[in-house]
Amino acid sequence: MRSLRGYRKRRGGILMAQINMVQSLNKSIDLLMANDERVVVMGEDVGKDGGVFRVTDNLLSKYGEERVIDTPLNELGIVGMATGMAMYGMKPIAEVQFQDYIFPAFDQIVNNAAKIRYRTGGRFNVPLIIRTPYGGGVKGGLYHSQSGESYFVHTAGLIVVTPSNPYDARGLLVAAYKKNDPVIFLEPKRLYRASRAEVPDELFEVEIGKASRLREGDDVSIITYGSMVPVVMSTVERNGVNAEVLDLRTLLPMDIEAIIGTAKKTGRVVIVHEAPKTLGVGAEISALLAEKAIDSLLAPVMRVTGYDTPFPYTHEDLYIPNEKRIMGAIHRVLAY
Amino acid sequence: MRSLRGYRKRRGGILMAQINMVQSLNKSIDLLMANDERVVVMGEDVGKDGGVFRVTDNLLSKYGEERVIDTPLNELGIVGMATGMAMYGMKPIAEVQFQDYIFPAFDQIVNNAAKIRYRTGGRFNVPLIIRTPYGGGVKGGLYHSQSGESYFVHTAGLIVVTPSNPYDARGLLVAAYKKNDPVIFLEPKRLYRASRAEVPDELFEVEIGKASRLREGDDVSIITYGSMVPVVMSTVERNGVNAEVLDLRTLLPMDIEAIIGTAKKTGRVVIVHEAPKTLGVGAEISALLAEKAIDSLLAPVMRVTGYDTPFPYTHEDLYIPNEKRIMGAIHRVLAY
Amino acid sequence: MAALGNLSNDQIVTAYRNAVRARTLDLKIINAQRQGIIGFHVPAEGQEMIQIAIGMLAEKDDLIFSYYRDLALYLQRGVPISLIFDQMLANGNDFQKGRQMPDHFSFKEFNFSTVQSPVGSHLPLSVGAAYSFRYNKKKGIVIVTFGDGATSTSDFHAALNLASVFNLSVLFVCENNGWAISVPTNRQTKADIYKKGAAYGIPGKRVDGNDLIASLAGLQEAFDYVRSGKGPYLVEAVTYRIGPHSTSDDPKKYRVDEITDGSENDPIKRLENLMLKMGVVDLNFIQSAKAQAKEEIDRTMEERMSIPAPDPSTIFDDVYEEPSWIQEEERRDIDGSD
Amino acid sequence: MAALGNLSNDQIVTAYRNAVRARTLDLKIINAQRQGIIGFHVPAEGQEMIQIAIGMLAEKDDLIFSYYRDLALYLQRGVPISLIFDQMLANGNDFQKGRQMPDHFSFKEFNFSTVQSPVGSHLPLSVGAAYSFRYNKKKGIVIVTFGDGATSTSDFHAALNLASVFNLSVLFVCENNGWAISVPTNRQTKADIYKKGAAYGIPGKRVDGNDLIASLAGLQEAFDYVRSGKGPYLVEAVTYRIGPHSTSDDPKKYRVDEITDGSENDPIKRLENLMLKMGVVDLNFIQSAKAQAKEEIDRTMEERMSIPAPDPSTIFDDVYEEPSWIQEEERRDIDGSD
Ligand SMILES: Cc1ncc(C[n+]2csc(CCOP(=O)(O)OP(=O)(O)O)c2C)c(N)n1
Ligand SMILES: Cc1ncc(C[n+]2csc(CCOP(=O)(O)OP(=O)(O)O)c2C)c(N)n1
Ligand SMILES: [Mg+2]
Ligand SMILES: [Mg+2]
Repeated sequence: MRSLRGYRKRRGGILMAQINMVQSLNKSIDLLMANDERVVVMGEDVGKDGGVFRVTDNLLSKYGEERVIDTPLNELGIVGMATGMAMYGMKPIAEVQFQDYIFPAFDQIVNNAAKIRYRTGGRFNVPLIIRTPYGGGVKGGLYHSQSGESYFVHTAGLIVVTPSNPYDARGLLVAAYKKNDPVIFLEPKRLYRASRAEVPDELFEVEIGKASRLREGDDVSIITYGSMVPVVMSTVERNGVNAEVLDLRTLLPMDIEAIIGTAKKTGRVVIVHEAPKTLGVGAEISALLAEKAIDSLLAPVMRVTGYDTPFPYTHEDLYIPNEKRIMGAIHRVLAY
Repeated sequence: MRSLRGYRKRRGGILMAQINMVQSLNKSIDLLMANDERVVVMGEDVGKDGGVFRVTDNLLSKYGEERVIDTPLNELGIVGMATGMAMYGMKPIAEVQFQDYIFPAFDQIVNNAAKIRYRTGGRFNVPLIIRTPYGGGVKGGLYHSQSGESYFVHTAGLIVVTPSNPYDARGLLVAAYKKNDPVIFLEPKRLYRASRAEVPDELFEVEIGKASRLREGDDVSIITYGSMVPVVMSTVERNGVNAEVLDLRTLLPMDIEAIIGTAKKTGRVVIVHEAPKTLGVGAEISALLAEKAIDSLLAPVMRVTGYDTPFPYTHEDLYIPNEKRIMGAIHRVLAY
Repeated sequence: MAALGNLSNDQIVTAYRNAVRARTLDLKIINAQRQGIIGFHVPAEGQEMIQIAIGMLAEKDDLIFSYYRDLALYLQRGVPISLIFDQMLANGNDFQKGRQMPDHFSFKEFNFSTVQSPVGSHLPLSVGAAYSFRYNKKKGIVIVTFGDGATSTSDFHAALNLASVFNLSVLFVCENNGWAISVPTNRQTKADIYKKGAAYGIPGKRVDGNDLIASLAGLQEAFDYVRSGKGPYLVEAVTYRIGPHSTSDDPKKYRVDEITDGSENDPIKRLENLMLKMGVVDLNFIQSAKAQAKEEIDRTMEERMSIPAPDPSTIFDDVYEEPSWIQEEERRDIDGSD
Repeated sequence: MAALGNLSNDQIVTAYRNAVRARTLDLKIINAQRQGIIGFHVPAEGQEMIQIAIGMLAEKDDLIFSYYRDLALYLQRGVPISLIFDQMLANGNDFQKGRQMPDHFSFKEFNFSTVQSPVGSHLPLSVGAAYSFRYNKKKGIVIVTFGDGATSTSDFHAALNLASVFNLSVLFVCENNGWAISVPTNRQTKADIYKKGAAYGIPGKRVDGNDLIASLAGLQEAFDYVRSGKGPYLVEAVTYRIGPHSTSDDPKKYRVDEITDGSENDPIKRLENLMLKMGVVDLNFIQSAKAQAKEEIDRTMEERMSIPAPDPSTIFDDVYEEPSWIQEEERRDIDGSD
């Protein structure tokens, strides 16, 4: 009896929905659960409450308590238990309510989930998705705003993805589900309801490991992902920059070909992310360029990032890279 | 009644000891404790056992149970309790038995220790040292070999240091003690007893944030730290490479002047560390160069690192960068 | 007056006034949040009395690690409402320089520690503080408050075990309001919370946290135990969350069966009834106490709203005692001087 | 035979033989470690009998999450000594491709899970496995073993709470050998370990882990309880670590007051005495059991030592189902082809 509000028909009879990222994720999980009994959802407040951001809304009534599991308040337990379930035939989608609260589970992620396939010589594996909202811009202060992707990107054995729009959210979640390895699925909470997009009302994949070239351009390459994507797009568009824009989508493993390709094409690279600069994902991108494309670089590789401070409350708008700071870096590399 | 075995007199009446890193650290803690009642030592097996690597040997009998604290088996508890002690007037030196076991404490480190000064507007601070042995080469497999420095270097609010010899071990520990911020003190366990050096029998400092130029050279700069320092030194010496070698000593904040300085001088940079490559500390060094010294770079910035796999047992010698791999990178940049 | 034990009229009236002030403040802030003046709030509505009781029994030298839902406790311990607004508004007068979300205070001057968001993670800190107190022969015990959900955290386990093994003077007070956001306590744990001390050799006690007299009586025993150096103690104060978890929460999603006005549990109404019955005060007093609270709070918020935000450049301070070159470089970036 | 309950002679003899094999294997490995043939070892010496008892009561469909000190348990469950040596020697036949330290097995075929070093971190996994068993209507319960030190870990707390809240069929067995390396159990916790279940509403029981009959009797009750679907159960098996914590440990540093040969606690000696007293076997049998074990173990080690190490390039496998470009690039680095 699914409501068709906001839906319209399109070619091949596939329904297209104009939906936001929360709706897209919610529907994705719904479709996966309908499709595969092994899929269950677990975490704090994912049941009756439907998740504090409503990503798991209505799933409890549809799939019942055995498949939509409200857990006690312990992230170590959530991830550890989900890892055990994944080792023994299930495909849990575990939610950590905010990425800031994933650290109590860090040992389970880094020492168990990421290493079980390896340490057992491939005899066990952990097809687990850990979903978690990340990033600032919701007046969340130090503990509801962090962008901790680096902690996971540094960890071999994990796959790390982050969508920047409702379409990729569906496609990446489905692709994550197909993986037989643990996936850290980072959801840019600022974009949860920021915009709507047409999303086919079915299961489709966005390939893991492939960046998306959002814009072709010749003068400068901007490499970004997650919540910074709309900021970057509006910045280059409003300022008429002839920029090529890459949305990485997968942070581990990164799309090395796309990165090197665009750098070779424009010779000028600006990396934009919200996480702190020091050992942010931008460091790895820059290092890959310095190793594999040094001769093509016509200017310094600039990183426009969050600052190397905890995430402040009052002045969060200063912390998050904005048009002015991005244009500053673009001007700098263009003038070089 | 301290034994003078292995000691000899030197100028100014200062005793000099030919000691290894474990002895240097042990003596450093002893001197700090003798000097300052606020200093206590805590962790698993640090008391009667003197630590599984003997770094806290004999301290219990000298300073008693209130100051040399054997804790239950819970790293979250060790670090959390030590953080509380540090907030309220003490200067704990907490030991995590292996760096691989620091992850259960990750939330306390990242969300509490590193952020308490900031979140309280400077009203509280955490003068805490967390010592932990790291790195491979002791046949420890996945869980007694990790080099997790990146997880901490990405975390603003922490200071991260690592000595490569008995002298720096003393000087950095004393400097860490003088800091009123949390310091992650990474001890390259492979070097614990690998060599002896003359260490003045007193408290002296090695400045935090300053690299050590171990060797001047013109053709190539090798930037390294911790357990890789002796490997790098013997490699360049045995192969007659005219290399400048930097031992970073502090990983957060890195010595930006020394890094840029040497890159500008030689134009060719090879970074060597044992941690995995992706978002290893080398990524940040490389990114700093790509941003601040691009015009000086005459060759790709190469990283010779541990691999992006968990740490294997049988073939650990393949995992750890060796002379062959380091020379491969040197040849590559020299030939460029 | 006998029914109210050893309490003087003054003490009761002060307790009542502070509970009313806290309640009034809660409602004011919720309103301000709706209007976009304050970003967020976690109301203490319904939990005031156990908090007041802690405030009454705690001595000046006692250090309190409170959690994010302890408004009444701050007021009972003398924190001025102006300082609370400064933090909630995150203005330039905020001790924390506007860095934390509302309700995350650090009232050091009133012997409170610092509030963070990660649930339970202050518990191990409180144990460390108690260690330091004993080590430095400081007077005072350590009191730490937290919710029922927090008992599931790893921090709870670590802290209770450490406090017990080292026989430290920590009074653990769980404000069991029946919910961890949408998860009821009986899905959080199958054990009674006050019995959880058994896993650590720590005695425990359940008190009616909605009743001032019962709270005081139960807490007194716990305070005495801890103060006498016998070691840690765990109190479970059964209370009631009248409102939503926070201003971001919609309890209708999960609390349908249970929507009541909470009046039978409302600790303020219960104290009112008791005071009236005992003749401590009359209806006039109650009305004027409420009016006074409202006036004070309205006036104070008005006043504190005019204080400007902290200077932007301060976001680079206090990462370290002295900023490293990284923070300095980034500070120049904001200034546009880079 | 009455004294040995319902056990057949065969069962007792098998139990004894496996305990002796485990003990002999321990000593052999310690020796091999001294000679540099094997890198490391955590001996089970002294803890054999509780492990044997678990092995006797566990059914084929039961999944066991063992820890690093469970040699006798593997043998009782039928794991061939050759496979144990393959892992300890980390040779090319090792199921795990030589990736883990000795004693970190993954005997999936014998319905064991995988052993890791971080203490306690397998406990939450075991709870997840039990969830999956129920969800998939698989037969069998989940059994998880761990030391006394592990009860302090956050993982223990998380796991027991989850198992209880979801009423899962997990049998938690703590092998309390009195020590966590150098820390005696009474400094690990002030509570009796079997009572720790009280914090989660989980029943607990203490058994004499050095006595086969007592272990079986106590465990039987726990097995029955869990198997009947009543939920998790916590057994504390009091046992004794005869040797050092590991081959890297020197217990003389911390165990001076207590140096005994452990014979009054030695579970093998106790079973021997019992068997002799009951006339199940004679001295000849005991001597020949020991000689047979030694012969089997000497021969097997000799044989397995000749197996070459895993291929170096395999260190890049199994990071993911399919290596990413990163592992492939790094693999070429080792080949020298890059
Ligand atoms: C480690 C952690 N996980 C999740 C959250 C999100 N969260 C905030 S409050 C809360 C519920 C806390 O419940 P309880 O401890 O009972 O305290 P109450 O809010 O009811 O007073 C949750 C899950 C958090 N803040 N920290
Ligand atoms: C999380 C973690 N911290 C520390 C260690 C180091 N360590 C290895 S075994 C051990 C003691 C464990 O004692 P117990 O749980 O009683 O088991 P036992 O070894 O006595 O059988 C310690 C501290 C570890 N492996 N994991
Ligand atoms: Mg609650
Ligand atoms: Mg033990």
